Amino acid sequence: MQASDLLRYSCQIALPGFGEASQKRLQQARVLVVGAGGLGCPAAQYLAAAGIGTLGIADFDTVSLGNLHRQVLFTPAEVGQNKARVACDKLQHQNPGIKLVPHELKVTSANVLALLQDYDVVLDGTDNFDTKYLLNDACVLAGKPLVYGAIYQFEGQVAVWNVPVEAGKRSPNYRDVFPEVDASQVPNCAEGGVIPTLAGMIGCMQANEVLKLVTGAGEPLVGKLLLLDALTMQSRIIKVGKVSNVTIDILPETEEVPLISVPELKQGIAKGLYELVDVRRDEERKAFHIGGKHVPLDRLGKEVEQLQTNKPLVFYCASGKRSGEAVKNIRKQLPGLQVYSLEGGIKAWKEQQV
Amino acid sequence: MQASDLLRYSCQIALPGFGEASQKRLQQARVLVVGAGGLGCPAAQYLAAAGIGTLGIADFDTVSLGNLHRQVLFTPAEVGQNKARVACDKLQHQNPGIKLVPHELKVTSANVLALLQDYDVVLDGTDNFDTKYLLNDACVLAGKPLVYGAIYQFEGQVAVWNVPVEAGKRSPNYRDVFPEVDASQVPNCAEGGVIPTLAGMIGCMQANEVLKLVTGAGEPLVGKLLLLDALTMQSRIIKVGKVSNVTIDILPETEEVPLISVPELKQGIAKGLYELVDVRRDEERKAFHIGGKHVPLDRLGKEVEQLQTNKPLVFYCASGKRSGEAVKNIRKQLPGLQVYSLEGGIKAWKEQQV
Amino acid sequence: MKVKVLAFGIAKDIFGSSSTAVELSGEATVEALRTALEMQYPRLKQLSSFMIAVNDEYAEAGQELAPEDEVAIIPPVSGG
Amino acid sequence: MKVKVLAFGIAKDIFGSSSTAVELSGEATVEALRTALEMQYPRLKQLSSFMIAVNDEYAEAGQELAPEDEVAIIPPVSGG
Repeated sequence: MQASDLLRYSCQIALPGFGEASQKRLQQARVLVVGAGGLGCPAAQYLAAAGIGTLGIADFDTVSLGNLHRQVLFTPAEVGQNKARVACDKLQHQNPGIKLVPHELKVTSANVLALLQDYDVVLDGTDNFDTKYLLNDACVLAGKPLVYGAIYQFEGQVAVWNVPVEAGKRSPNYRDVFPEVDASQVPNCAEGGVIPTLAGMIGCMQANEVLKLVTGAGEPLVGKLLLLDALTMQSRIIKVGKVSNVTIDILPETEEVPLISVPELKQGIAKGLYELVDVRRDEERKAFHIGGKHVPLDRLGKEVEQLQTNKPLVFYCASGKRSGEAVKNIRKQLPGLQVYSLEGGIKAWKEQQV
Repeated sequence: MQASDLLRYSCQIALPGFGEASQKRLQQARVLVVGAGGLGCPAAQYLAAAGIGTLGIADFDTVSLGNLHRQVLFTPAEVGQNKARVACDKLQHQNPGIKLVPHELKVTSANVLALLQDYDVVLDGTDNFDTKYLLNDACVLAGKPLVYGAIYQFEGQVAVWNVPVEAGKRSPNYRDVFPEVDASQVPNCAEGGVIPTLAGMIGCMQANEVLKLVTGAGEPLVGKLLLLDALTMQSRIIKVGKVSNVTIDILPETEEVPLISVPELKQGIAKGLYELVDVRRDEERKAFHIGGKHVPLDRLGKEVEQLQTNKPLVFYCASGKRSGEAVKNIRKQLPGLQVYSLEGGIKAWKEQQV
Repeated sequence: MKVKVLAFGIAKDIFGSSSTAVELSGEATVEALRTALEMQYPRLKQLSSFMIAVNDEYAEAGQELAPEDEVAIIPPVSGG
Repeated sequence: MKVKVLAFGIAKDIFGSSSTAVELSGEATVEALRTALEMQYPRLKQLSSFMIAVNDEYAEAGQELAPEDEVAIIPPVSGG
């Protein structure tokens, strides 16, 4: 190990049971962070600082003002730039001694296995169920450990999935705990809010689990699920089990949701081309809306008839998440309709006015 | 509130019980972070991101390579620059809408009360007992809440001290739990090491307690001490009591330790001016030393006689912390001697060779 | 048997509080509790899955509940 | 009475393990435990102060210990 590295990492090399051997393991490790959001930002920061030799960051999305309260790697001057690229640029300055690999892509069933190939450990910094399940199933198929994290309002979850435990067996994964989810029933951060410091805590806990997995230190949260409440700081660790009991053979198909951008929609509205549908909750509708019908996402199934129309439908919500779910739902129920989701939702609509 | 602020903070304004009123409280709050180190970096990052209106950062120290594994705001290009200034510059880019105030000073008994005057809440990001007690006592005298944090190896502590609880009474403070400490008996991070992700977790928890104190959300760790073990992620919250039972009337005198810089020492050694004393542990001595006698700090009291000499003594250790304690100790026992502590210790010695 | 359950995440919103109580008239298994909860709170069923933990351990459907057990309802969370 | 104590921070180094056991021959108070620990581990005394928590609560010197109590030794920590 170089003298400058010995110095840079001296305060962790000094840890009991760590030493130069552990630092070398970090240097040789290849870790992929999927999602450079509220969890991915702090996680990637600490993985870079600790000297993970190859750190990949995957994100197709761009920096957005409304996420800066918890995505601490970004500044307002970078709004609109790709998050994976900006994050890699910054972290390369923070630690010039490691290799940073930006992946400016949306993780799909078509590309996820190829993406995982070059990495040993995967960190889940995603913000939606589709990608969480996709990543989980891909890690199971590829045999890679997945360090999971998720947050909502004041509560967070952390776990380490899919670690080899005994002859041919692997520790539980996401589907052992939550076999499947109707995403339209669970609010995301844009709707329900999230306290930024919780994102920081959970992201750091995920990076911490990666360091433990790579160096063999401590007891990673394998077969366990940690729950943390930032309001009281009470946490508990749920024992999930020793081995996984689910079988995963194929990846879930990633469904492409047809999107419409704010400028496109504005032009279309001027020409009377679209029928708008607001899928937000009553309070959100009352506070501000951009017209059209109002059918909250959780009532969409029951009120599907009133959406019959000759024009293409454009669903909108706060961030584009619920309207995406609405599009998937409607395509199943009314396959003939032309449907779009407003990209970035009301937030993007407002941001492009500011 | 401006439209751009509503958007920037929308994901936390959406939290139950938060709203614009809480955001306004954050905007009006004045928070001082003392120490831009392993705890201060993440804490300041999240306080800035969440929109604390006035954020002061006090640190006299400069960016050092050996701390970059956990001080995530800094890059190797900034080694040698003042940490408070660099941190404020960066965070100002992260959030141009808040006021950042760098305090490039060492907090002492002479300046601490004036420093606290302009702030409502203080966050303890310091890395030594002298400053921890000084800050604690100053917060008690000035009547300001103090969000305490401390880390060592894989274990961290968080608490909120000195909050008004009932008529004229305040919640416990640091001295209720640890009345006094012999600093020479407790290793610091440079000696014992620290896992960087623990610094991130504890720093984020401190920022989280500040947000709770300012907005009134949740139950801050008042009268409680949280212990966290990063190896197992087990945490426990110790109930300390309802009110403080200690009386604090005056500030502890800050003792100035005479320092000698690496270049000064090298010149002096060439001229035979100084007697060196290595106060590190046996293993550290064995691994590398720069000559002189070897008296580990915890044996200094017993072996004080063998230090009698005509030349000024220069104590050294890994980081300058233990040698500073040695100087204070020797000045009490042998008041006539001229004694110095090597600034930055062996680390600085090596850094200035690299 | 009356079972007290603690709520996490969205279950707090669904119960309208951080805990609730469920009366199990027949056998007191985890599955019976799940069914009773889904009857009482249809939104829980719509989630498709939520974890039931008993004394901080994942509980299988057939597990019997005792009156002193601490039962937690842990729904999935997707934010990041 | 034999008291089992859990170690935190530097107390782990001092005990050489994450827990230790202390035999209290006379009265089983927190103060007696402190004295016995300081006798057995002189480095603990040199710290000047460490907190004793019983069942996750700060314990006053006079508090009586029961055999089933969970006792934790929590020394100060200064890193940052």
